[in-house]
Amino acid sequence: MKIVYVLLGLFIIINYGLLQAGVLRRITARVGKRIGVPFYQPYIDLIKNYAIRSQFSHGVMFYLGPVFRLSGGVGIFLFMPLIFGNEIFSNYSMAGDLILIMYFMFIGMLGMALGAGEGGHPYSIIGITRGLSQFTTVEVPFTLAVISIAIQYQTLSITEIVAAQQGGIMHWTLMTNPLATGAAMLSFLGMMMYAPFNVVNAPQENPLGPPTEFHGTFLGMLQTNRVILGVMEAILFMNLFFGGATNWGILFIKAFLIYFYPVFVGAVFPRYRIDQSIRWFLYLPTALGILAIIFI
Amino acid sequence: MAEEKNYKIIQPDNSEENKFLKPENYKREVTAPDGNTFIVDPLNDYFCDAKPQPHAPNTIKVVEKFLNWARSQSIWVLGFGTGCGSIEIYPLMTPRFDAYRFGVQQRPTPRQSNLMIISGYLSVKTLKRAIRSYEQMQSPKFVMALGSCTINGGMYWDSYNTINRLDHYMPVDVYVAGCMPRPEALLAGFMELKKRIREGKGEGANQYAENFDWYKANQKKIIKDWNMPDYNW
Amino acid sequence: MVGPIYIIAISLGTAFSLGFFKKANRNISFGLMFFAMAFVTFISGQWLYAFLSHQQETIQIFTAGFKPPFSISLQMGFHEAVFLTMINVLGLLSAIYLFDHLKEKGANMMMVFMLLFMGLNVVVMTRDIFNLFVFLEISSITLVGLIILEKKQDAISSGFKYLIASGIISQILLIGIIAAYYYGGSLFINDMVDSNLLFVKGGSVAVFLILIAVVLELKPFPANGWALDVYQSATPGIGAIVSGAVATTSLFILYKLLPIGGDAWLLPIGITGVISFLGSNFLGINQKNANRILGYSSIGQVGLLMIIMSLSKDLGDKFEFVFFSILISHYLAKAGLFWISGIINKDEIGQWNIIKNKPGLIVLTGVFMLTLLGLPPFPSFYGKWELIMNLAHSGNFTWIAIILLGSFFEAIYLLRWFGKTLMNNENSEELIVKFHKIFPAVISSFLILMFSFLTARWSGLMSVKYFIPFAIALLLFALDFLPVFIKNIMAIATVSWYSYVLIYQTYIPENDILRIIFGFIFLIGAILLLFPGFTFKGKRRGFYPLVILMFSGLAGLIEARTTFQFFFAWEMMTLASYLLIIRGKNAKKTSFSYILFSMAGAFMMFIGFGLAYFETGSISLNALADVLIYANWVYILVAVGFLVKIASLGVHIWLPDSYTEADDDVTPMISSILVKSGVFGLIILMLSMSLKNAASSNIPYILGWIGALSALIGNMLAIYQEDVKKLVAYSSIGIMGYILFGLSMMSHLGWLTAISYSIVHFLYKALLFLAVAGIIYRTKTRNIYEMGGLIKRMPLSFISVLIGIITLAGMPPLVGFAGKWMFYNAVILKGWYFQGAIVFFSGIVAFLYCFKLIHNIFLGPIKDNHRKLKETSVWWLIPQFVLIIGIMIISVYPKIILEPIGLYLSMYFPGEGLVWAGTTASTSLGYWDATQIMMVFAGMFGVIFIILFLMSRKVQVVEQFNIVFQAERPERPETTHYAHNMYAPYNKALGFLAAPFITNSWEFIYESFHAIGDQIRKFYTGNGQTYALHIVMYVVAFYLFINGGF
Amino acid sequence: MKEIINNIQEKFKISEVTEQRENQYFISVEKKDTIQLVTYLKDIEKFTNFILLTAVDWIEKGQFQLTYMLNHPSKKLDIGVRTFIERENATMDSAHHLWEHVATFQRELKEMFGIDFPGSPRVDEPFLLEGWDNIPPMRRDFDTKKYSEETYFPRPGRSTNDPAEHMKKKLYPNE
Repeated sequence: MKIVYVLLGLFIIINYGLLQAGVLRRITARVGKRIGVPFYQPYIDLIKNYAIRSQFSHGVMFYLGPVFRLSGGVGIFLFMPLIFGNEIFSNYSMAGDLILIMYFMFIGMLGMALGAGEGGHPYSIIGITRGLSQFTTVEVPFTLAVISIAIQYQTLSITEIVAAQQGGIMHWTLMTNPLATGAAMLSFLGMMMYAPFNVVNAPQENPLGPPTEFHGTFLGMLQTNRVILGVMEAILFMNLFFGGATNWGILFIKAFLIYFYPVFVGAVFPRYRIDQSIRWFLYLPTALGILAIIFI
Repeated sequence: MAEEKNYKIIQPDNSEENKFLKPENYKREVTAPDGNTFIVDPLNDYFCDAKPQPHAPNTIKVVEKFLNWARSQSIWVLGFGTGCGSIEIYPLMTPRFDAYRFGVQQRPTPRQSNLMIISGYLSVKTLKRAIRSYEQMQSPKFVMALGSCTINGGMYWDSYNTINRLDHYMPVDVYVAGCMPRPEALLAGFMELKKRIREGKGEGANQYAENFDWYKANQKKIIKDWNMPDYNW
Repeated sequence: MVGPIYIIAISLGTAFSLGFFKKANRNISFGLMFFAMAFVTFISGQWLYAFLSHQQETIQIFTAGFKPPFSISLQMGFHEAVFLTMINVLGLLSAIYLFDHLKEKGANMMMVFMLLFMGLNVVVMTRDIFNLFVFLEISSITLVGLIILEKKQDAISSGFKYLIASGIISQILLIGIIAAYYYGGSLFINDMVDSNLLFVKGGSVAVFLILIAVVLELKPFPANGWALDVYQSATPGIGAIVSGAVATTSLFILYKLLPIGGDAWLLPIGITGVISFLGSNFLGINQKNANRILGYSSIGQVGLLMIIMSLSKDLGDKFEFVFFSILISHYLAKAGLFWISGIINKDEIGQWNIIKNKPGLIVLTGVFMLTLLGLPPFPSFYGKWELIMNLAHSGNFTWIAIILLGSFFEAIYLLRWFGKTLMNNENSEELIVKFHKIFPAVISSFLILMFSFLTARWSGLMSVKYFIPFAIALLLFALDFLPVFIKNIMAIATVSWYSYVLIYQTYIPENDILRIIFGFIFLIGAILLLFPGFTFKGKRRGFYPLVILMFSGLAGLIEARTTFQFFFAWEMMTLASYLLIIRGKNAKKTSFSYILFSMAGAFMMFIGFGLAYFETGSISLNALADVLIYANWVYILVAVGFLVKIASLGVHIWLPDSYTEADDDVTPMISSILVKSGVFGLIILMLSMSLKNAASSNIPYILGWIGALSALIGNMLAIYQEDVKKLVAYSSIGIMGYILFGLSMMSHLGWLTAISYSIVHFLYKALLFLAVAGIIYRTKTRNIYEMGGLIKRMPLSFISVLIGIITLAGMPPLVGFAGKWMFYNAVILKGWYFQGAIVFFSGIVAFLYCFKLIHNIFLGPIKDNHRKLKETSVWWLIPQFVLIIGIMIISVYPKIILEPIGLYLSMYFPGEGLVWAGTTASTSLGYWDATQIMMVFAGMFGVIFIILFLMSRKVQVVEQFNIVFQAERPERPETTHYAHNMYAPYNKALGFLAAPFITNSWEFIYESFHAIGDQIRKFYTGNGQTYALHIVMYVVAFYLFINGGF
Repeated sequence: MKEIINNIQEKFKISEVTEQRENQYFISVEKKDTIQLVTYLKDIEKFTNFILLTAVDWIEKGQFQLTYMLNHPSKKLDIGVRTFIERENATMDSAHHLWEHVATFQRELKEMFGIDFPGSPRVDEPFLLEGWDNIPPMRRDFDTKKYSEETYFPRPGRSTNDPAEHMKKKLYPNE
């Protein structure tokens, strides 16, 4: 029975993510004074990619890479409690806590890296090395923030962290621990890989980065993962810093706003070089993280 | 990298087929770490030489119609400017023309693109590259050809080095006439292409696969230094 | 019983009768001399046997029928017998060694030789000081005669320098004797001792002159340039006599005459010894001439023995043991080295590598050098242990520090020399070894081994079972002619038997979790890692004895209950691993830094143990817990030894190169097993010391920072390595730092993490190194950018590396995640947030090199010359897959290791542990259910894979260069594989963290040693007058010192 | 500029001097003197900027005309050095040692006209035409229209008018 609910949740999340992506693209287009794609464009792209007729494979890992990648994304979904106080949509969060989710992100990265590596395209590898390099320092402020809220709430269980934030906006971590929230939100920019931290894919410079060789169903899987991962990271931040959600409506609104923020930043700022972005996370965000631990 | 050379190049004989072989494609005798030697033939060993196969459309009509609709609404263009017309493609994405509205997006890699735009005249040298890129796209794939040069040679009709008819070398879905066509004409071309796809006529890839030998013969007729596999996977 | 007087009679008689033979028949004259020597040796040996076996009384022999002081009296006691035997055995061996030399020079030389030993014998036996003077003169002159008869120019000049110096010395001695007679009225030594000469008016001057002459006879630093020149220029055979017989005799003179000076003279003698010991060993560092190094070492050693003599009060009844074990081992080893030097006949130690193809000579050289260093199982080890422990017992820590510092200097040059000896040899010069030249050295090494056993038994510290490994090693050494296959089976059988006895029969019944775990890592790991040995061809000479020694050293560590056993096992393991590393092709330089750091660490540990002994008076390991006053010191000193082994930041520079250059199957042994000995040591240390002593509470904090920074720097450095073994080696530094951090948290969870992670690290690091070594076995290159695309050729190795890096990176669902999860909890509960954050950061940095490892080897385009590679040998794969199974089992069900460890730890750290409910582990912070995660992951992965498979069943498999290219296509794999300098942008951003400033500072220290040594060395001008001046100045300085002038 | 021309005339045998503009002259010189003259211009007169090297096919005379265009950057002067070489087995001394990029021009000339420059780097590698196996296409005896028709599948139905003929017909239909 659990599985049915989990699949239902997954279905909702995927659809929500696709719609959100479409809407956000349209908003970005508006910022550039364009009309932009239809809001259902992500659906069509996905369908089109799954409907590609001819495919090839560079080898076993090229084939399995997208599976790993999607497993990483779905895994985060599976271990994340979605709706507070709702047993049905708490998924398998009883199997692990925040740390599990933090480390589950790596599975997807590893899958992408292995798949792209087996593809053998130099651009893919350049993208992967950039992504990994940037990721090392992106995680630093986030780790500090996590430690900070773990000290604050004396727990690493997401459900309990959400529970502690119930009772109005003044109980949110955003209000009770603004420094940690600040650090984490800055590292969120790096996690979502919109500009200024999108040198990993770096269109025009390093054509597309890691997924250069992927196509058809493989690409479709990567896109699906991107949709799930984006929403789930937003939900993670919502749970940790913005009071969680008690029903789907609040979840949609909060997730949208959180997701909107890196998109907004990306629409405004130009791109960092990779060594600049590696270092950037060690300055202001890390300083905030350290302060968050000191002043908790 | 002070790398020891562990291979020895074998000079090819002076036969006709080796005339245009480049040194990097010479066969070489390679010494394995255990001391055995064997021959590596770059052209055969580095590339897959399987021929393309036609892919039948989905047998369920409705599904195929739906998929065709999706394909028509999501056209990913290979950003590879082949001729003078490529300058006309960039304004497409600006607010003034905004091709995104029609689901047209640019993609930097052939693997993920559906549409290849041949933007103007093609010299033999460029044709070779264009064929490579076209073959690296995945089926179903479409070709849009801009300008009179691709139709009948245009102002280069009697040039020693510029092809006259693109459709002898790859299946073309839509021609956009003009020298050069403006972005508006391109948009119209996209509309035409979408219509064709929706009608199920966008089967260029299958056409290419079915008439592979004919296309290859035409290509090889003018590309004399054919130092690549017959089909670039 | 043949009376000792016959020694003189026979020697003299032979010497004179040799004159008749002249040139007639040199063989007969040599035979005569040899038999005379043999008989003399027999006499002394007989007396020694008599003293040892039954209570033979010391006898006095009075010549000319009068009683002393009116006659020359000889004494034959136990000490005399020992010294005489030593001298005469050396004489006998020297005679054999100098066989062709003596024959060439004729009867004259033989006469001089005979007379020299006669003189030395009498000097030992006589109790009359004037007689002593006379025979000392005789032996000096005969020695000079021996040197000068060489008829080499520099030998003659050094002989004359010797003559000048000994002339001055004998003047001083003679004046002293005259004064003594004038004031004391007797030349009989016993009388002189009894008469308290010091308190007689003017007697102190006499005593001073006599004793300073004896001291000068011992060639004290720095008034010893003349002696060094003799060592350098004389034939090594004569060098052996000078160092073995003459110096031993001189020591005995000091021993005999020291009572005259009484207690007041002990300290000055000790200080003289210190200056000699430190000074000459320090200068030895900078030497390149083999014989001169031996000279320095010899003088240093005499200095050490002088120190011991001066400390005889503190050593109490252990004095004899210490004195003789050190003296005899050095006498044998030094003589042996001189003889080998004569065989090799090269001045420069850099040229000693011509013995590369003579394994026998290498073994002999090794035995002698290690004996000099005092490493187990050689006798000087026990001597040194007792020396240090007894000094510690009486609180003489200055002396301990000096002795260990000097020993360290000595270790530096001896080990450098040993390393050079094994250097690769391009020179094809063939070394001819004559039987009579090698024979004395062989005898001497046998004597050393016998003496080792005797000292060990005599010391009473060792039970017989500690000799089993040596016996096995010797057996394997004797069977070295067998092919690798058989020896490998034997080694595996031995280790299996060991692990059966230790783990199954001992620890499991005792339910000693810690020892079970480490026994498992050390021994089961050893069995697994011995498997690849089957792939080696040929004989692998010397490999298996060393492996057995190393693993039994490790087993000894967990077995140890006393600090002595621990230290013994530690040194044995260090030594064996050093010798294993040095077998690698280019490992000479790096193994040198390994052993230096290890020795320094071991000496620190030694002092620490001594300090603990000083306070508690017990050498039991458990007694460490009772150390209270010096707890911090003991803790730091002992911990440094372990930190060196786990290559913490600051002392890590030995590790990467040593791992890299060791043999491919040795590397996993060291990296996954040997380093754990440091972890084990730290656990033992912390369990006994940190828990109970509040005083030590700050040190774990510092250790925690060291661990965190090691983790960071190790991982940072790993990502820039292009050598695949080096990459994994640097990652070891990182992981060890991680474990150190876990331990230093001193909390239940921290320890749980560290101990379980030790197991996990063993599993995956062995896995990675085995996989990598298996790949190197096929590709014959270690450069990571020269590989690529091997997944198609070596899929099984790929699986190994994949599992290895997933575990290393700590991704769920594999067990590496358990470490990360517990770590987060531990850090937050402990409150070490910033250190923890650094460790997490380094954990993520680990991703970079993980990916580099797997990508550069397995992914990307395959290189041309690897297109036909086969999967690596099954012997590399078997242990890999056993390890993978291990990882998988504990990944699915981590409870099987975590729960027992938790139970064990709750004895020491109550509370704060993991709470198990079913398969869910939880702390007060979070929870984690590995089994469920694994199931969910597997289910999800399976479903997604099936979906993908259904959607794209028909895929065209393409070749390596079917990648996207729009214009020019790739041409060669080398240019398309993005591998070399993969993380250049990261280097640009954070490369400053990986700057080699630690390596540079160590190199700076080493260079400054050399520079200082160079400056001091200018003191020895090589000029006879200067040396004479040195002697005079030395005497003056000494006088001033004695009389409070300073 | 006049001065320079005079200097040159003193030192070299100049067959013809054409003043194109006040600051642009063309001088003709014999084949054997050409490279010497170019070197002189570069080193002594400081025409340090090499603009182009081009050829004209005088099929009637059986000659190729080569022009080296040089530029004096500070005085803003241009000078073209012309020389004629035989059309049969055309070879010319290479000037790549003066400017590296001359090699590229020479490579192009080799491909398009078949003029050989022995010693010039990569001169035999294809420049624009990959796998060309006909006579060099810029030679006037190469019929490009015929070649194109034979090779590139001309689309039937295309009609082409010679502009001169066409205009003539249109403007003067009666003639």
